[in-house]
Amino acid sequence: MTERLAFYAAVLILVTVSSSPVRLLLEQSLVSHLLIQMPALVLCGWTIARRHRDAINRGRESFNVGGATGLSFALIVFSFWMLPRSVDGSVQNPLYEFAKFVTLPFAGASLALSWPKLPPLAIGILKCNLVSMMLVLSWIYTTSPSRLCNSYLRDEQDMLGQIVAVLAIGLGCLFGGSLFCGTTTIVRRKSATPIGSGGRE
Amino acid sequence: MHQTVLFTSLVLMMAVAAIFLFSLSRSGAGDGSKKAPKLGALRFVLFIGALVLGAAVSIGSLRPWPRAVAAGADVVSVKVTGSQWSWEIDRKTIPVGKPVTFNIATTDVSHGFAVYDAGDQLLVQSQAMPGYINRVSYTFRTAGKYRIFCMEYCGVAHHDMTDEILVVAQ
Amino acid sequence: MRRTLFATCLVLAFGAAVLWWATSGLRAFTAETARRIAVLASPEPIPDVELVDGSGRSIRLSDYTGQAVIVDFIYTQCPTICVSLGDNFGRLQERIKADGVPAKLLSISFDLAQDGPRELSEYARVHGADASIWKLARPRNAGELRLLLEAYAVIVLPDGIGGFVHNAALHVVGPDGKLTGIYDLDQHNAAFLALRSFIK
Amino acid sequence: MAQANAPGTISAPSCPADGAVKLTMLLTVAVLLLMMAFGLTMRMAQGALIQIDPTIFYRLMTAHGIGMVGIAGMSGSAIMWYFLSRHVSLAGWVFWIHLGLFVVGVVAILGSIFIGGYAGAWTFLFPLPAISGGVWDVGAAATYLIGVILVGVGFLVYLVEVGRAVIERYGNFANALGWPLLFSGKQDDVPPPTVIAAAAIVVFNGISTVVGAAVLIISLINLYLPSFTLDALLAKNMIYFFGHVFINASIYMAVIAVYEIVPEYTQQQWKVSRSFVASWNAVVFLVMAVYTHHLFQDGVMPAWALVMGQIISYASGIPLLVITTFSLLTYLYRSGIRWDLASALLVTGIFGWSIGAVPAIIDGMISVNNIMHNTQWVPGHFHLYLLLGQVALTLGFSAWLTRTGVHASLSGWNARGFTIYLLGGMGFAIVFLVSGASSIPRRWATHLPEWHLQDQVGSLFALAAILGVGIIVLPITKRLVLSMRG
Repeated sequence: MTERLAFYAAVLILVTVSSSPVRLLLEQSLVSHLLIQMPALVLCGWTIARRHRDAINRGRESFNVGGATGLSFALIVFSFWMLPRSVDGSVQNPLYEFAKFVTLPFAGASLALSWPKLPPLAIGILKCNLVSMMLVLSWIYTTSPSRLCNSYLRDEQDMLGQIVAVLAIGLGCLFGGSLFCGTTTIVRRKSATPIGSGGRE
Repeated sequence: MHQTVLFTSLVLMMAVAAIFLFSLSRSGAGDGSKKAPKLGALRFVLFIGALVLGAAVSIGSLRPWPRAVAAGADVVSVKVTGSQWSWEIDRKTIPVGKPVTFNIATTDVSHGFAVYDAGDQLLVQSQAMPGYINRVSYTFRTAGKYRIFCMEYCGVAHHDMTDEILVVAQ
Repeated sequence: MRRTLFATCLVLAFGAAVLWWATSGLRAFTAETARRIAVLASPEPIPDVELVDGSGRSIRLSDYTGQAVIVDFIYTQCPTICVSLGDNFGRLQERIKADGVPAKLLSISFDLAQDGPRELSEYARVHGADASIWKLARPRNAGELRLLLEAYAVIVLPDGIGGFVHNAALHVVGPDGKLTGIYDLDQHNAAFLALRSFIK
Repeated sequence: MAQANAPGTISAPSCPADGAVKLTMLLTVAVLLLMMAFGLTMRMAQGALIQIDPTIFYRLMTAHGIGMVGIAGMSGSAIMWYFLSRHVSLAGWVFWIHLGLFVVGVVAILGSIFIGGYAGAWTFLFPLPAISGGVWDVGAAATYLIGVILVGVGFLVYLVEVGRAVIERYGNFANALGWPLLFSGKQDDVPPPTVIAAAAIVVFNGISTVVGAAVLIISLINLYLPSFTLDALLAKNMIYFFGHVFINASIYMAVIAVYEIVPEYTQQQWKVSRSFVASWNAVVFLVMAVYTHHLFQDGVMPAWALVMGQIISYASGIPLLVITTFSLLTYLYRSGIRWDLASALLVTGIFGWSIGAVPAIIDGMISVNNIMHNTQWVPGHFHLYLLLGQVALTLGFSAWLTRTGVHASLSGWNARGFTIYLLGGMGFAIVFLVSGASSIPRRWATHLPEWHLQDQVGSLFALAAILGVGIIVLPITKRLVLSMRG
């Protein structure tokens, strides 16, 4: 039920942020462009795909074992839109803008299909890497000697950097904190000998 | 001060070593009562003792504040700037008995400014950090030549980054 | 498993290609750098828009044919970056004089509302512009201004407190009237060397 | 928890990536001896016993620093992996990746130093890698940073796998850190010491790796885009936070060998008491907050941070001395322990760590730091708990790992090697402390003539330490190679 509700909400939000006035409003500031519009597009893609996960996955599982393909796609898309040049492009070039509204929801969708399949090790590494990278990004935004995006004001870039730093620390605390209140089923084993021992090489 | 620090450390290290030796000398299987006596109480006493001792020494060592910077009309102010690999000191003759505040800067990487007396004992030091000015104060009690050494590794001529100041009687 | 490996490699290879393209081969992460690399590689013609200088005379880029020009964009009320541009132009003017290079300087104001002939003359006076080398001018109307800004890829944003934010740079226009190089405002040495390169 | 194997057997449960652990110990022995040789070379150069160019000296110094820190971390991680696999289910291939990234990183680092000429010290203190005074170029510094990043990524993978396995078994880190016992006295399913230690290490070393990765990447970007500068004070905080936690973690990981092996000798389980749990939980916080004692000489640091550094320096000695050392000694008391190479080295490890804490805590006082900072006092204290602590624990683990059916008793060459190593190591470190009290700066390629005598005595002890380690590791290496072939 909630998933259905979320699905419709996501469709609604996707339509809303794509509509001209809202789109332009969010793109007026670098902060809302990068921290509201772009994440919203990803989240909508995620939510929409999640509802039809099984239908989409059916017959295609073998192409996305462990979520590797979907994750790679999403990471490439995110890297592309992290480039200041792409951000500038999306404001000035309708083709870029169109690409953004297509690729980001697709990246979100591909993440939604892949995330549950990712091995916990990969998820842990991704989370650590995310926090680290956000700290670096925050530094880049705040210390860049010039504006990274010609389309935006320097103040906004500084503000973006500061918000990203706060988000990085917040996410770090969240990820760290979640380790302490996990509810994973406890696997009790009698033997202390490890399962899946690599044995002697 | 230097010798006291060394002496105290060595004595405490020997104390720790003595405890080890005592315990190890009794590591052989004893008579029937194999296990050590209940030591929970002793551990607790040690813990509390360590806390109390630590608090006392810590408070004592921090009063007066060991990084206090002298200020006032009679303070001699010296500007020191480190660069790979030399010092620039704007005032190299300093009166004896007056508090001196060194304002330490650097033009490139981190350096460490340290003043050594004629007996090659380190008297006072402070880091030089890019973009900052670190301040440290010292009052020279005897006239003579004092050497300036670099204490923070700053590249391949780090050990050559030396200079001299002269403390003179007024 | 094999299918996934294949698909992942395909995605990564395609992605790497896209990112390579999107950064001009890992050289340009910002639109500004990309623009500079593109201009250096293939100089772009600049529309011959008519400008008006402080004393009402008309100036065209075509007036400079045969001579290299460095163009910058300013507004005279600018408290920060245009002052710095002015200083760097001043330095360039001295070097052009001293060196005898056949080159000129041109500052174009994009603040049509506030920068009239009087303001332009005042800016020239403050920065010591020698009219035989360094001229100041403004486009006649907003349409022509837009044309000019687009050609130089200068983006001007109102900063909300009466001024503007704009990408400040030294634009080198060759004797053939083509934009051949864009340099940071403090790279006046590189810009000057670019001017000299046209002599031989 | 399983009853550990009785002494005298060789049927230790093999761990996942058993081969990688053994390979790591072999690598450790090789790197250790090489880096000790570098150390001896530096001491001899300082004592004017040999002449080397300062440029070479500082390259050796950089290699010695990063090599020792790296191999301490790597060997510690192998020890923790080996024993943790007794309690949780670890995926063997992860350790192979960890080891592989380490080796690639080390190759990059060695290349940057000995081919590229990088000599910016292992601490890569911003902005020294970028500003070399024309001695090494940007490429060398970048290769160095990339090498360290690769090693760091290996550690991240390793730590995440450990964290994953611990959560899989204990549900969450609160359980794995023994909070139910600590806060409500619950006695059921109390994690063994190894799990508690591993969980604590994952928390603090994980955080430090994330911060370290950020500052490394920032330094790397700064090399190529110098106009992107980093605040030097922030950089220093980040680097010392990362470095301090990392090197501490290497000791804490190795201590697990004591928790797991000593009970085999004393026939008494290492008990997880409330105070044990409390001290490890305290360590999580203390080890991260203590790094400011590296910044006492930076007057621009806020005073509260410096006071915190002094207090926590002292406080972090308490869990060590009152819990680990005290417990070990009570376990040994009247235990009838059989002394062999492994047990002797493991006890030495705790001994070196404990006595090393003394000069560390004393230098952690601001008033002392004012005259001891960056003198040879600093290498003095950390050689006590690295050379006589971490290294002893690692060698002890290796000796135990390769023990033969009959325990190698502490006699003959074993005893000689052990004694020479112990005396050499002690003497070496104490000479450093004496030199520190004589205000001799650390990290100086050439020394004043009046310092030469101390350097020469130090060189002699260094030679002894190398000799001792050499004698100890010779049979261990042979057996490691044999057991890997078999």
